[in-house]
Amino acid sequence: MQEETLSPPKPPEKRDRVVIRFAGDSGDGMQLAGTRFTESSAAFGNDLATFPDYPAEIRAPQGTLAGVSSFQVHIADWDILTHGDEADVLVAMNPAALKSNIRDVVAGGLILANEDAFDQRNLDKAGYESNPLTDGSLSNYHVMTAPMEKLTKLAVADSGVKGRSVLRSKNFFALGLISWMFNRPTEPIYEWVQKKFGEGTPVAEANIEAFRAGFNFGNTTEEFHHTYEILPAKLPAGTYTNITGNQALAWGLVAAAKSAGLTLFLGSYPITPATSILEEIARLKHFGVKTFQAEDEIAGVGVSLGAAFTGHLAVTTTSGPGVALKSETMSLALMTELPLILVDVQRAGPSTGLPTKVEQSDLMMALYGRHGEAPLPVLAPSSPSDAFAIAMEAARIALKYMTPVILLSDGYLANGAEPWRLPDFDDLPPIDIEHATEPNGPNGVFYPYARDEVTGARPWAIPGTPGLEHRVGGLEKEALTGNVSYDPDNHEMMTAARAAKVDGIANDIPDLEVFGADDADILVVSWGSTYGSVRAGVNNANKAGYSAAHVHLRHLNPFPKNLGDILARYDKVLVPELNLGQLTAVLRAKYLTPAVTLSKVQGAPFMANEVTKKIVDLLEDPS
Amino acid sequence: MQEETLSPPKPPEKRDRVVIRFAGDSGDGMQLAGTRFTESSAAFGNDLATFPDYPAEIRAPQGTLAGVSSFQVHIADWDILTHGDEADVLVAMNPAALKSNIRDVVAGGLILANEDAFDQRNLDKAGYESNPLTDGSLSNYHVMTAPMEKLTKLAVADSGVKGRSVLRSKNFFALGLISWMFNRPTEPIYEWVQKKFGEGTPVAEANIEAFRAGFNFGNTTEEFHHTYEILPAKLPAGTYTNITGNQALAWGLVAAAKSAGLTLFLGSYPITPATSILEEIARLKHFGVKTFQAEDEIAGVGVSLGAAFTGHLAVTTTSGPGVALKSETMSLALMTELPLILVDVQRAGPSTGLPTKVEQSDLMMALYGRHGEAPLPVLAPSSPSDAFAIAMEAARIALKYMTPVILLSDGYLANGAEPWRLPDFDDLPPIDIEHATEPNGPNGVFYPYARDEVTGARPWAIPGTPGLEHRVGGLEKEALTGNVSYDPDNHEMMTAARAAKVDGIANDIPDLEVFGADDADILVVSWGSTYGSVRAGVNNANKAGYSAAHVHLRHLNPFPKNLGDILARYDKVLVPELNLGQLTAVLRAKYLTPAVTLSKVQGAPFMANEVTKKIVDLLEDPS
Amino acid sequence: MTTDTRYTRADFQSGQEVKWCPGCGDYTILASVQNFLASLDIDREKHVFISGIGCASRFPYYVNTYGMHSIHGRAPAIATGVALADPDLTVWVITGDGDGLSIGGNHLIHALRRNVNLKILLFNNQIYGLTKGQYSPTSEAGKRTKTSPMGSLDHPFNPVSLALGAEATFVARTIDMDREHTTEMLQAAYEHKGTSFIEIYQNCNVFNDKAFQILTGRQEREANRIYLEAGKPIVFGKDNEMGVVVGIDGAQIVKVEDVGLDAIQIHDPARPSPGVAFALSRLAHGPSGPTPIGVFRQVERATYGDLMVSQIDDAKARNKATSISDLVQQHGTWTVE
Amino acid sequence: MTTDTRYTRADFQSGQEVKWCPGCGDYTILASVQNFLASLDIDREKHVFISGIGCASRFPYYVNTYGMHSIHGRAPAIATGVALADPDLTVWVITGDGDGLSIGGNHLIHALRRNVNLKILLFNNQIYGLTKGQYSPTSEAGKRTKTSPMGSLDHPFNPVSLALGAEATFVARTIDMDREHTTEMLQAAYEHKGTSFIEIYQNCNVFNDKAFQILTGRQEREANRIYLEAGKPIVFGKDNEMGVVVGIDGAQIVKVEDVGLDAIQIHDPARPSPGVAFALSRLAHGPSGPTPIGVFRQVERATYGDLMVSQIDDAKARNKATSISDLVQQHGTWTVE
Ligand SMILES: Cc1ncc(C[n+]2csc(CCOP(=O)(O)OP(=O)(O)O)c2C)c(N)n1
Ligand SMILES: Cc1ncc(C[n+]2csc(CCOP(=O)(O)OP(=O)(O)O)c2C)c(N)n1
Ligand code: SF4
Ligand code: SF4
Ligand SMILES: [Mg+2]
Ligand SMILES: [Mg+2]
Repeated sequence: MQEETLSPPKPPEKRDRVVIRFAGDSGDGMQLAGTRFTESSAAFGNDLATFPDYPAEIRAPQGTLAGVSSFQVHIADWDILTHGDEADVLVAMNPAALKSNIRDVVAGGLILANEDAFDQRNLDKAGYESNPLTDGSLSNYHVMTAPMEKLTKLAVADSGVKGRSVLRSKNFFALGLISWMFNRPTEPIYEWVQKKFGEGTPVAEANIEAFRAGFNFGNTTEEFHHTYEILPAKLPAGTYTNITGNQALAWGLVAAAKSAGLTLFLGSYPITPATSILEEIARLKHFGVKTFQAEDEIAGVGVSLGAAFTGHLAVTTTSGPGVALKSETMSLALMTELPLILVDVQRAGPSTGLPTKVEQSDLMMALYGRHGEAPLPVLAPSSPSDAFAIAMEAARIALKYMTPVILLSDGYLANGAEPWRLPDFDDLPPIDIEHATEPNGPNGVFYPYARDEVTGARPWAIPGTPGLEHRVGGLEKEALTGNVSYDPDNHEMMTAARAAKVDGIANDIPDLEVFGADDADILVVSWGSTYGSVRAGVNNANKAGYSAAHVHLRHLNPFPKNLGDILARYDKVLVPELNLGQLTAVLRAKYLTPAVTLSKVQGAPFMANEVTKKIVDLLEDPS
Repeated sequence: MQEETLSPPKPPEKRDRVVIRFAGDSGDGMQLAGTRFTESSAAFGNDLATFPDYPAEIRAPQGTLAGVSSFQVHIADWDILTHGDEADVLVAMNPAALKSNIRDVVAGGLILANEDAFDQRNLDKAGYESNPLTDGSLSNYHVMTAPMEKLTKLAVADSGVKGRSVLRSKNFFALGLISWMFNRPTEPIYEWVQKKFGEGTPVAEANIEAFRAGFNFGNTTEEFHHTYEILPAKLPAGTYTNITGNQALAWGLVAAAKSAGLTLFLGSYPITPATSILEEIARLKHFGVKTFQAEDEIAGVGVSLGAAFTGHLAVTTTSGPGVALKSETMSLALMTELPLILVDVQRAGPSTGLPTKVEQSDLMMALYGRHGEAPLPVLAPSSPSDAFAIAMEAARIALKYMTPVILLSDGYLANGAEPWRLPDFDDLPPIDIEHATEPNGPNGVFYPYARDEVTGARPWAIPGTPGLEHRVGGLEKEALTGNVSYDPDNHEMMTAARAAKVDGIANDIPDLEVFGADDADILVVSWGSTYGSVRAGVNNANKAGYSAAHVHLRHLNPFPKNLGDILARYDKVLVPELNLGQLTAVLRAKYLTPAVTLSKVQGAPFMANEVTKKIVDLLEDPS
Repeated sequence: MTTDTRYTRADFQSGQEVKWCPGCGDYTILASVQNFLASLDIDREKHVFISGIGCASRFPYYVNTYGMHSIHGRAPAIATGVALADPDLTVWVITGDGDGLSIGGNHLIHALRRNVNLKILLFNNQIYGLTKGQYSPTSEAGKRTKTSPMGSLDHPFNPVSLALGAEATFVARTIDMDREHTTEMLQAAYEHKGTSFIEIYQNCNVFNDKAFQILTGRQEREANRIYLEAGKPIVFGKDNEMGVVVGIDGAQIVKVEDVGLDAIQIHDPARPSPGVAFALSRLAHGPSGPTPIGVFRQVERATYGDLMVSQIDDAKARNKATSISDLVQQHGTWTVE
Repeated sequence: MTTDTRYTRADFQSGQEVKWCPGCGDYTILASVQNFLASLDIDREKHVFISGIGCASRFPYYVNTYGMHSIHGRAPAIATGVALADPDLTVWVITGDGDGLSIGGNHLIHALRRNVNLKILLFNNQIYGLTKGQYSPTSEAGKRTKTSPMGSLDHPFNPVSLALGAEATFVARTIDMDREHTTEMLQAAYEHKGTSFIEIYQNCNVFNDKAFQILTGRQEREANRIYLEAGKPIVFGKDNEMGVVVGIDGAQIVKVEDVGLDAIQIHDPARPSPGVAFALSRLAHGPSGPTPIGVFRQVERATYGDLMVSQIDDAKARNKATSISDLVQQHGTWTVE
């Protein structure tokens, strides 16, 4: 373990940012290599953002385009917003990885290829007619190669790992090489490997040796004379951790339950890309949380509704197809006015669609995908770490207003990571809840549908409370008593009351802050995970001399109170969305604003320059 | 059977229209009495419209307000539009029926009460402190009473019906009395009774005797000296039948299958108010139709999708909660681009809501209640008989464009009846469909996702066809081949193609015709079953000297091509809806029209005068 | 059971008007349940009734405890959430043959295998009552209803067999009209730890009247009710002249005198193997002849709720780091000055 | 079976690349099925494969027939529609333990009771493969997965017991690796009229490797595979030294020499009562010891499709008035001049 002696021969070139993409076969461990690189960059103090991208198959056939898995990480010494539009460095473990990723590499970028994999069989599988490493077709790039498999085999020879398993460590070779190139600290890697695979086990040894071999290969090989330095970012002072959206969301839910003094109950059914929230919370049993893997999504939300009725902070997590299935039960939760959080980690639809790819196309379903007049609050986090705060906000609203809440995350945010400056966990805003314990009507009568004058919430009397026995259900409820009522006026009144309760939340959420000038030529409105790219796109436009403002929505229903005024200030309104224009339609309907959509439906996040380009187009358009 | 001798003593008073409401306990047979009265009025040649209204319980406790069931029928000698805002005559079989219906009786209207039921017990149950028949509280009305129970008992004494069953016939007593009063033909009643209960059976005899007793009571009793005549309506020449929306819909589906030369397949799960479509089609097995009562709504749409894949005209019928459950499968139907009709007979929501009451609040769910970008054509009939035509239109669109279609009926239309001038059934528009039988690609390859240039439809190659073996599914499909494709550009292209296919249907539906002037001061836009009330409301406004135009939508997605132009012509746009403004939002989003909503969410249809009033308010409003 | 109890039936009657058809078997069951609850020495507020949709499912509105009239078929799932949220509650599920076996079949079988602490009462009237008379998954094949005018094509479930195949630990059957027996079954279900499943034959006098005539008719019932009583030979008939023998090919009805009383099966619901219970369930596929009534099976298996509690206790004992800061620390942090 | 057939396996291979993990048991099953299809004298276009979602459910993409890769759990319902729409098709359902028993459990049991003409192949790998390794309704209790880090609390289903409780007419079990036996089961399922249900033990070498080791391991398999063969005594082991006896309390494993060969149960899947089949299903609750493989039950009952066809034929014979005008006439009309 003397890797600190392996210092590079020349002083490293300073860069303020770099985007690296690891790409290989699904079985090549690219997600792992990317995540490790990210973690050591985080530990080093860079700002960063990541974008894991992998196929829907567990392991698609080796060597094929369909089987390529990639992980992009953007590291910088400043506060960045996106995972990077284009990669500066592409690690290509085989021809398919090269082929399917080359279009995202910046001109002049570095391609680091595993030359051992560029044999005829793999070239055929990827559909290359000749070897791109040698046929001159990559002349726009800076290509470097390493015999990663051969060197990995040699490196791990003494580890005790045998046979075909030997090659499993080649991702660590690549990681070692890249770590050398970017002057990453190696200690976190070693520590992690020992912890993960067991100190001194053959697998741990093999991985460490492969890593070391990659690192040394860079150090000693002529070709790799050049290293780079990306200094720690000048981030605001504080303690940071590197976090994905699903993790932050899970922790936010746990934190919300703590703040409210309630037990967290998660009823869920596995579905990509939401499953890891359930997995994360399932390992936190020592927090007293209860998780229940149900037989399907309907049962998942059903058990949660039962737990909500019984006084827990109830949550159900899923993705689009699961939201569809939960619709009927959400409608019951709405009618019974019980707090319940539905997390939708959106993926590309319709139907099974592209299950591992991102899209923002469930907004309309979240807003309107229930029968009858069934309004619910809808929230969306704007970045991985914001998922923590938004989870707490969802809980706050659900509990304070006695209403189900829909939280719209997405696959990009769920799997993407960024450094998160930790809030003071001892000082999180408390969530005040009170279970009813006393009758609230005359003569000791309990009115389960009496409403709080301010919030419109009904009391939460939980089973086991003496004297407050009552029945709830899906038939229309009489005001106050909650008895079944077929009275026409009562139905109209209750329909209005449910709508008013949700609308009233607008008084309880912060006004929007506009980034940019009040008299800018265009307002860009975004929501959800596109925040970073859109802000970066707006920045670019402003740097290029245009005048654009930006506002980002975390509350989708109700909207913050000042949104209408903001929209009215601008002649042009652009709404970039990873769908065909869903938020746009809602804004137009509500505010009669002539907003237009920048739509992208490619199962991939926006690039900042796509946003910039659209801004420029609109501003150059004489119309 | 010499009832023709029972002619009224005085010449009847002529009226052009009358609205009669039969109201009693759920067990009192009011739906039957109303239906029979309707049928004999239809046979007599009146125009008519009906509104059955009944509680969600099978039989709520006798004598209570919750247990009241009513049936309103509007008969006229002219072409009427609605079931009538207010009743001219209320038949009240007990105090609860009086109490819950009195508010809908026109001032000065006739109340015909079954005095035997106004005993202390029933008055208590209905919450009357004193007997309204005698305490003067009904002085605004013309009250007549009859001891219906006593007289029924006497009348049926020899029928063979015994014990408590005797009183079952009292609805026929009431029917007889009303039939006398309005000079209805009696023969159809007798015929129906004999057919229904068996010629000469005790029950048949009892009902006929009770009817006769009622008729005679009117004839002979001093109090009932007055009769009315409503002449046959001057309806367009033709053959008519009296039909409810569910029946017309069922027949329309059968007719569509015939026109297309396909087998009709209906997979469904019972739910009010949709069940009777399944029941109607189930009895048409001699047409070769297949009906399948599934284990739930998901299976209902699932079997239908299987049948669609296999070349049938596939339909699934349900109401709001069932639509929610079918959402995920509809999304699969959309992705596989198979023709499938989902009929939603809307009822008041959310959740179980008011399951027997009408509402138009599933429009948003029909348009947007699916994950991902999942546009579908949506249609709505405008009256009971229009359900026949709209069912055929749904089939035409589904089959021509290879797409699922949502047909939004509602509980009012489903159970309400009107005379239907029969089209020439031998001359219904043919629906041309062609199952693929030959490869459509080069070298004998079959492309299941090749698109028709005009319609955008893909070919329909059904299992069993040699040489066209192919697989469909919920993952994104590659254009042409239909293979699974994770290609970003393909996904964007296919998303656009699916949307364009639905949008393109606008070129294949008739332009809207506006009723009223191009320069009217206000345009009223309606959809679905509110057609009659809204048109009547507009008529009233115009008669009162205002200038209002009306346009009614049967196609909700896509909208007819000229809708935008029409909207642009008017400064004020009013959208009456039995919801909180769902169509309004869609119109505003799409056309940026400043449309406003007239909302009613009382589980009841509009009254014409509600529409009129709102028109007047808006036109008088100086803003 | 009726000891010196604190409650009377009236304590379990909610103010809401009962809205079933006059003569419906649901009234009888309601009375049996209310009386049974009153007989228990357990606080009223500790009972929770969760139902789906159907005539039967209106039940919770009429019982003055906590309750939820939920949506069609989902009661077992919702009730599972209640039971896991608070193990101190006694959670009852009220469902019908349509609600529990048609749309809700999956939740039912999963609750049974998991052995969640629920008492499931399935009111089987072999018809969809609330939607006015369509055949259900327990309707006899060939049944004519409005959706099956030429007769139903569906081979019905045998709810007891289905429950046994789904790993149920407690399975019983009773009849609405037999209030004494209903009460016994309620008591047994109440005492059982885990999911108790009782099929209750219930007469729908409006849409399926006399479906259980053979078991409730004055003339017929004696000859057709086979009471299963633990520890006793399974005999029935006016003079207990008939009996049940169980062989490998199932149970069979015999004349006791033909085989001798010793050959008659002694009922034991606690047999570890569900084989005999299954055999007994096959004696009648719906009430068309002699039909066993009683507890078919009652065995112990850890309940889901207990396992959940002990897993959480274990976790807490092993790991005391339960602040969010702990979580983040374990995840790894760095500091920017 | 391989007679002078018109097809080879290649005829049933679609162009699409097979995308399972290397070493997955699904490959073996795919090969068995393709070879079996090729052995049949039935037109390729007459086969339809309907699947849900899961690794197993990718199957239809790889078979060059008609097919639909549908949504999670719904394949039995969709396949029912196909089978009823065209009785001439041979309709296969491909599902997994999650797809078929978790989310899709209800459709499965209803298809079984209805006896729709479907061949259901349930690939049971006791895990959710596609979503990367969570426990399934057939996972053993205590299984540690990412969603059950301290062990699953769920008592698993026994798919064969469940199917028998759900009125199945054909129930079998086989193992991916035993291609010959798989083929036999496919043949039997193919010949059965009604719903055939085959549980196929399938190794997921990535998330649940060696779950079936006891039945597939070179060392273990001989001692643990109990082949059920109609008409033969149920014996197993290296020298058939072990056998199964069936009593009223279920089946039991014995040494043949202890009881004598005559006492050993002769297998007969066609017994009218499902009792013995049920008893055999209880011999092993998951592959943790000697486990029966083969056809547990195979009895005749009218299929739903045949009943539907004959009802329609009847109706047509009885009522020839099949124009819309006839319908309206019967309903009653009047004329306005
Ligand atoms: C999702 C949904 N589907 C269908 C219905 C209509 N529905 C209400 S109750 C019922 C069946 C009731 O049958 P059962 O469970 O046997 O109860 P019963 O009325 O006979 O007591 C149906 C189909 C509904 N309310 N919700
Ligand atoms: C409605 C819905 N819920 C959840 C999922 C996610 N999902 C896909 S496959 C699967 C389970 C697969 O398990 P199994 O059926 O055993 O198939 P295997 O992958 O093991 O072959 C799940 C939960 C989904 N695609 N759709
Ligand atoms: S319909 Fe049948 S089950 Fe429902 S309340 Fe009436 S009698 Fe009872
Ligand atoms: S995850 Fe398991 S079941 Fe799925 S393809 Fe891989 S090995 Fe097969
Ligand atoms: Mg029932
Ligand atoms: Mg599996």
